[in-house]
Amino acid sequence: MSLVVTPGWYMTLAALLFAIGALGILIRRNALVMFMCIELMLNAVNLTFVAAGRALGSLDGQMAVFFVLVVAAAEVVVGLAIIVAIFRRRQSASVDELSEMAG
Amino acid sequence: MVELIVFALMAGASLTGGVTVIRARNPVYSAMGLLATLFAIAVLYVLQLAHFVAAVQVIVYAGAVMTLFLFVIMLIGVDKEENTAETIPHQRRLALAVGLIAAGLGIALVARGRFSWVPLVVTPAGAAQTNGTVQALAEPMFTDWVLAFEATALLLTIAAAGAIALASTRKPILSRVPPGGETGPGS
Amino acid sequence: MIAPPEINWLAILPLLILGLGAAAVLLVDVQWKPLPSRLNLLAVVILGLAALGTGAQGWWLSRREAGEVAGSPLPFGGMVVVDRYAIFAGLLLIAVAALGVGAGARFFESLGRRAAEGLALLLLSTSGFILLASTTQMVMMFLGLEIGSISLYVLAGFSRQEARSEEAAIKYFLLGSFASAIFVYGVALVFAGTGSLDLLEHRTLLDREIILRPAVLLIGLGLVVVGLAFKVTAAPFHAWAPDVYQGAPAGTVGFMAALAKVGGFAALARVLVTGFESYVGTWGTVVAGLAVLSMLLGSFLAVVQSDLRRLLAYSGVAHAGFILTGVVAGSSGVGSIWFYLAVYAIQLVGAYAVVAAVSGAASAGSPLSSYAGLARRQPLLARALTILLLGMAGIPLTSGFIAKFGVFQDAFRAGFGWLVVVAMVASVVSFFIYLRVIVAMYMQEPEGTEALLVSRPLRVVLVAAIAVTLVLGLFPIPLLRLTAISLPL
Amino acid sequence: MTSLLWLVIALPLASATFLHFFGRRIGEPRAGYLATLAVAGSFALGLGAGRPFFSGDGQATIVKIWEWMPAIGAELVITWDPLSVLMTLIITGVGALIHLYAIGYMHGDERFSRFFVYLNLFVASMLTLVLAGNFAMLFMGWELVGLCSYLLVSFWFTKPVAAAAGKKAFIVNRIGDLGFLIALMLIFGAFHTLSFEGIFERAADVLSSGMATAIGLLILIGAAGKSAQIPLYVWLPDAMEGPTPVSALIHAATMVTAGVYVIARSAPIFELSPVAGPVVATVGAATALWAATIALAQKDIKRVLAYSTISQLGYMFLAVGAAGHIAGLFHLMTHAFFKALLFLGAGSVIHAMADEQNMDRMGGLRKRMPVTATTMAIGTIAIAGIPPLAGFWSKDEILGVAFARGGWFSVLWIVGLVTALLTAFYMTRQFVLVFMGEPRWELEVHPHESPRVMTFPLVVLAVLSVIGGFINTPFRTALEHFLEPSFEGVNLAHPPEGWLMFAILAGLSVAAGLAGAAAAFFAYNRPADLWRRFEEAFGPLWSLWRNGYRVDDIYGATVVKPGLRLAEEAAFSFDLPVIDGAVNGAGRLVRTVASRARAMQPGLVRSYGVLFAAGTVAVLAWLVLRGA
Amino acid sequence: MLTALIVMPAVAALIVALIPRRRAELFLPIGVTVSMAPLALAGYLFIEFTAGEPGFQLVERTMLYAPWGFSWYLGVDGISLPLVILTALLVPISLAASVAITHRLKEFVMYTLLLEAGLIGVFLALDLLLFFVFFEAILIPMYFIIGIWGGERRIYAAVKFFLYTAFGSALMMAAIIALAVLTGRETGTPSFSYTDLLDLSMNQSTSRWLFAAFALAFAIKVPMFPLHTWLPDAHVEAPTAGSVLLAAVLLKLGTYGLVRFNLGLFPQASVDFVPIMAALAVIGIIYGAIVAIVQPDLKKLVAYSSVSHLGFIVLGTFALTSGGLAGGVVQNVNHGITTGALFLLVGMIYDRRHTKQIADFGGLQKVMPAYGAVFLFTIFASIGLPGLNGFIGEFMVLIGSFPSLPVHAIIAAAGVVLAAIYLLWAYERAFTGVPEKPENQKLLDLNLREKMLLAPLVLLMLIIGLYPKVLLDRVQPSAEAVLDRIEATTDYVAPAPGRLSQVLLIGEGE
Repeated sequence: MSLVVTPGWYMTLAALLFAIGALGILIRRNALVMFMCIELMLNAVNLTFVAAGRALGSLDGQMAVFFVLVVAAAEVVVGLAIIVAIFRRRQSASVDELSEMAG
Repeated sequence: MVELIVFALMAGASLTGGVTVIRARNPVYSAMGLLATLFAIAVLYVLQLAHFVAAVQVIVYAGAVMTLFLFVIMLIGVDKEENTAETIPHQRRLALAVGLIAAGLGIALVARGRFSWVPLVVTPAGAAQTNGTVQALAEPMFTDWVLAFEATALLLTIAAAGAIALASTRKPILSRVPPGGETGPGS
Repeated sequence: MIAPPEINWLAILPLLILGLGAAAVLLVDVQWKPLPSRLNLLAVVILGLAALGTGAQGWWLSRREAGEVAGSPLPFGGMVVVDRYAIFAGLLLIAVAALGVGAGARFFESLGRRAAEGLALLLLSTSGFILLASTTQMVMMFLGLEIGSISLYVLAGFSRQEARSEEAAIKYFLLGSFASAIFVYGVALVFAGTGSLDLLEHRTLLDREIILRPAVLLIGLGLVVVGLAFKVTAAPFHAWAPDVYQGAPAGTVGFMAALAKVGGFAALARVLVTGFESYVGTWGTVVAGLAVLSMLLGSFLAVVQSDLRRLLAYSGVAHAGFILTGVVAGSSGVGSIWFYLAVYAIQLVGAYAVVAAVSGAASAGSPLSSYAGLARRQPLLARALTILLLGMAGIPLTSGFIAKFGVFQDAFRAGFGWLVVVAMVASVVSFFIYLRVIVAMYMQEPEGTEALLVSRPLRVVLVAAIAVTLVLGLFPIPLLRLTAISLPL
Repeated sequence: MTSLLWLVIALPLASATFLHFFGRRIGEPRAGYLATLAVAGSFALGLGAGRPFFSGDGQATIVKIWEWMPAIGAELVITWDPLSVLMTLIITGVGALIHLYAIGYMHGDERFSRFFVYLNLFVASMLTLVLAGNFAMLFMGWELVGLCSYLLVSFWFTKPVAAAAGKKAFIVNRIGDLGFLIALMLIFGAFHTLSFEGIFERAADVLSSGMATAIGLLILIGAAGKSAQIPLYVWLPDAMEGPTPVSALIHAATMVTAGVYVIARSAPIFELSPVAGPVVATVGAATALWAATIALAQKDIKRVLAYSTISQLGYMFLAVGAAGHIAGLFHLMTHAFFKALLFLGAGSVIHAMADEQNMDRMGGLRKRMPVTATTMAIGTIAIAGIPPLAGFWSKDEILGVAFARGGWFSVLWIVGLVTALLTAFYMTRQFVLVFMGEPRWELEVHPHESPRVMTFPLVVLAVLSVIGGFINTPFRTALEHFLEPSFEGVNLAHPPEGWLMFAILAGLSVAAGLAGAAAAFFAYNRPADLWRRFEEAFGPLWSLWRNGYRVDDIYGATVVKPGLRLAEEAAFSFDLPVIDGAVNGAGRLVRTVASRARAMQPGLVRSYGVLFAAGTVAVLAWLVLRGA
Repeated sequence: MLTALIVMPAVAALIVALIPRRRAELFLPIGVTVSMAPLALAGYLFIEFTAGEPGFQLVERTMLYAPWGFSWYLGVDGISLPLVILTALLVPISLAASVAITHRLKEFVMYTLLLEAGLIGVFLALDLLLFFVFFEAILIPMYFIIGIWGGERRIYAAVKFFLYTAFGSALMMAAIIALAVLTGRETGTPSFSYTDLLDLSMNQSTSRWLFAAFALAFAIKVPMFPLHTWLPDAHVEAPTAGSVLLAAVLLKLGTYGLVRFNLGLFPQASVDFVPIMAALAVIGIIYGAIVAIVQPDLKKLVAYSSVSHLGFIVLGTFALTSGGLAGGVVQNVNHGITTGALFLLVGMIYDRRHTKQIADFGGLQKVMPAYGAVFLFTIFASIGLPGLNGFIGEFMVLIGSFPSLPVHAIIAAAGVVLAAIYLLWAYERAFTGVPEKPENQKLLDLNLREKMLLAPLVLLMLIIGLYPKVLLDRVQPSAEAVLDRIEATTDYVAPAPGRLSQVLLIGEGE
């Protein structure tokens, strides 16, 4: 019995990471941490892409990773800018305090 | 066997990192957890012969993105313990329930043999092509994917323009606020 | 050696014009510091050029179909597609953006030096959604989606005076990113399930083979649908919309909502129709379920709103449901979806333009009470809003009716009669929403008496939106014919 | 002549139309004369067109006016046969006299010409009723006379009583009409037409006896409404609030006899039913006695006559119910003469007494108003059934018919006889109280004889009341011969044959009449305190009679009040809270649900996230469960 | 020509729109004048129309959008003709009756004219989609007419009116779509054309569902018990012109639709639904009348009387006999005329006294004799006095319904009595006696304008009452055609005297 690490293992790991990231968004109220969770999710996506590409014998998976990465980077820039702007006004990064609009 | 061991280690590291991200009370620790995950994933990339991707992962993510994160954490000074006790009623319970249902769904699928990560049959010839060297990736990058590559230019423009627009402290010309009404840092 | 890529300029002409145009706006601002109103004009000119570019694509396409010119409609290795679907989407998005500039003219003017960034973001967002609508490649879609969305996150937080604007931005951003991550994870799973990122290849594959264990593919598809459903504010992924549309600067909300909706639906319909129509039996009911939820939730919740922008946002949720009713019809519903989107998007811009005029362009919040007696204070605005709301309600003789009728008919034909019945009930509930606003404007006494100014750009926007509502309501046939042929490749 | 028959109806109608628009302009007496002339014209036309029938060689004719409602077989057609000739002549003849009288009576009323508009309209409607060639048109006339009655009863609408009385008359009539309407439905369902010929000629083939009974009884309901029979007579006494000529014309001579006419007209149907006829007769006899007892105790001069009318109509019902149609119609005619006379006489008295109607405050008027007194006396004798005046002959024929039928009808005969006694009593009482004894009126009243225009009709009617009976005596049955063609194929009942029987029966009824008259004369022809004591001797019975057995109160408590309560409950306890409540409740439900649903939108990103995640999982679950 | 009938009022509205706002005194006169044009055309239509023909006449048909099967398809038959003319007649009248409106008069005139265009369109449209467009489009002007110029609770009433009727039509729209889809499946080309849909074959449950959807829409419009509560509110709050048009024409959409679409398109289902529809109709007749008795407000009273009267129409329609159907159609017109007149009259007194409460009046006959006379005349027309129009319809309905629905017809006949009670009692309270309230003592009688407005209606009440042939010659063949179709497509057979040919027309003169 030999355990071969199939792409499925990677993808399962990725799924777990994705789930952790998603859970983080639901339970953390610090915008920065939530943001990190999104990065975590995007990384899980990337891992899936690479593993699937490898399993399928396609380089497209790895190509996709670059673009997800760029998007992640752009998001970070904008997201952090928003957080900074909010912090300037409120001295807090907690999203729970942002519920002026509801209903 | 080596792959198995490395995978096991890195999987453990990445999951630990992930859990740290969502468990740590101090955002700095969260960032560190994320960093660990990123590195572990980079190793997993290498394990799957995605060398260039691994390199980019380390450079862009660990290098640039995480730095930015830490910079902002320091800038706005949230590098301290925070209260992670839940304040929204039922939030955790609901989140847990959703997670359990999702997990149950996945387990049910797998248990009934209705699940395969890669349902299509892979030709052995194709498998060899996935050695993600710089050269192997360069060709699609500049032929088929060239438009996507160019499109990232738009994205980065947005990032730049957006960051400036959001974070700049320039004042509007036609302020609707009467003089003296606004007490910002500039006055 | 890597062969130099073949560049098909025509296929990316609109994107190019918009991208370069955005850069141009920024550079002109840095260099000459013109008045913001001039920048508005410049943006409109750029959008006009982009429209011309899209028109050129259409001209090329028609010649190609006539056999006069050769050339692939799928240049850049299939990364973009030049088809009627994309061209219609492009024209519609450009029109929405142009009207958006008009509706937001006062807002951009009030921004001063930041106007350039705002306008650039508007142009870039437009280009992103055009890209989203004119590609069959899912990573490109992701890019388009992000280009479009990230600009909107920024625009949502553009107002300096309003704390709500920032709240809107962070809500939009966090949930939007969450949705994007879900979307792209879906793309990855679809890739895992099919070995391809291209919808056309998916179609060929699924036509050819039966996938024995399609769970991963279906999960991927589901995640993609969820990601796009978020953009089009379909319930239960709508929650952000009321908050964002209430908090974002009034001048931006119209095109913000309309662009995302048009782009999102263009992509959603393309994914489901082009790529996975053979699974329609599987996703049909799911989409129908989302439609029901959206229609009911949207119209019910709109009933109890006291802020016009929230009200419009919830009604937008309901409208997303109505359009989804057309989506379940598969490829036969595409024409109706386009008609609906075209009409609704422009009505939406028009309606928010009125909100901007009444509540102030940079404001966050527009309580219904401030619309009391609007007919007295500014009859033009009241009349315009009334017509637009009636159009949204789908009263006959407005284009909204034709739109609704079209999607309902398609859904019925596809065997979703029950969905149509639910939709009709929901649309009656939604009548109440619009009536409330009309009651306030016409049948109540105004609070203040100060007259409201209607600027020239606003007037243009309103006239255009009214024309779309009434002229197309009376003579819908040309647009019906056009949308009926605006099919994806 | 028959081609001009439509003019019979058209003349009064045209006059009414003309007076409606120009009556005020042409002024007081002229409007009245025009109206009278129009009715007289109709009379002349009727006489002319009816001539062939008098000589016995007339042919029943149907004259079509125009198409009306072909889908239900209803046209506007005139039936011209002896029955309609008779009715036309009574209506226009008596009508013309009453018109003439009204010129004097209504003198000085500010709506003088309007009165004649209504009066003319009434004559036209009544003629429509009796000339109709089918039930639909008959019903039209039937309802239109009801309308005119309403208009004329509440002519003095500023008096709330008058207005209420008019409304009551119309509504009670409508209740009867409901029965009639249902009868028409049954007829249409059975015969596929409403036309008389189509019905009566085939009645024997088409109708089962059960059906005939049903139709007959429903017609009876209608007739009871119009002809003020039990239980629907309550409107007629109140209708006395109208001007007296109205009471004379509508509530004595013509309209109220419509029920009799309809039953006579429908004789072929009644004949097929073993039950309907006797029921009609019983209702008639009961009404006759019932109303007569009430009439005994009335103080109001017109109310006496009103109850008397009801009672006399009861006689007619008794007759037509017993299949003595000709006897019934004969009494209809004579009654038209003497009751019109009595009403007009009463009107003359009221006129003279400055609108005083209470007989307590009359007395001794004989000297002041000799013409009125004389004619009234003739009327009283006629109605009391004293030979040889008209009432005797017709009443006697009815009683004879009842007697001849035997069986249950014998009981009715006895009732009729008792009623005859009571009739003589109350009429004599009235005459004595009004015209004899000492004056009991106030000093400021100066009674005087009425003008010529009023007394002339009195005289004419008095003459008719005297001689009218000779048209159909056991010795000379002219009317019977005349009418018989209208009852072709109908088994008519006749009084017993032979001199002896006639003598015995006549003797009995004359004895009853004389006894009643004598009793009343002796009871009342003495000072007021004495006859008051006489009345008091009857104790509560008298007050019961005076109050008409309190039927109005009973109806009020059992029908009107519960009806109103039902309406109020329906409107305010059911319609508003329940039905409309459900509608508004649906709206509220939407709001409530929506308000609850708002909890989903607490404005917190993370709550939205949970919703988002839950939605995603749901979508995935659904997809996977369906597709994999 | 039919197109012109629809377009003309719209153009008229446009003409009014072009009058400058400061010339407020011109709005009404010009509005009335331009609204005469459709009336003239409608009169011409009446002449052009060939009496005795059952089918659609003056048909205009242009395919607008073939993929949907949507066409501009107009035609008129004996069922729609009287309603078109009624509409064209009542609009000028109700406009001319609106002198009390001073506020935003221009819009008022425009909305009324647009309403007219929609109403005429509804009656002429033979394409179901087109029909629906008009059916729904008229809600808007009516909504504004109630909501802007109405009484105190106008907003509540307007919204209720709009939502209630929109709810009904929503399901009808689903049914219309279903019909088109079904024809598309059957013939390959979808079509909304009435005449095409007649040939559609449906299974039982489909046709029942579709019938129910149409019936619900029309039952709300009629309104039939228990869907009637919007009507009293709408009437009470609406301005005079609104009430007049609402009662006289808008409600007829429901009964018209029942005949045209329910009976026409779903013959079998119509036969199946007779028990329900007839029962509701009869309940409506009695219930509406009973509730009307105690209404304190004149308009509310008339509104409930409408519920009662329209029950007769529905009863006649679902009696499925010639007399009942024709009677129903005739009653459509009659109710329009009489109730229109009643609302005009109530409006006139409201203009003078600013109240509609019966208790506030009393003795009006004395101070306003002409007004009282016309009122009474109209009341009697409404009660169904023979010789006036109301009788023709009611009597034909009752007699015509009896062969097929004897029990219903008998119960319904009681409505005739109740009508007399509630109307005459109201008249008694408001008009008779002595005017005691000082504000009632100085009221002015009808002026010339008001008399002119009422004259045509009064005249029509008489003409139709005495010579209904003008109507029946046109209505009867079309009604019989509807019945023919039901008999041809189902195994329903009209009961013995249920058809004109079976009725014995004895009584020809010699």
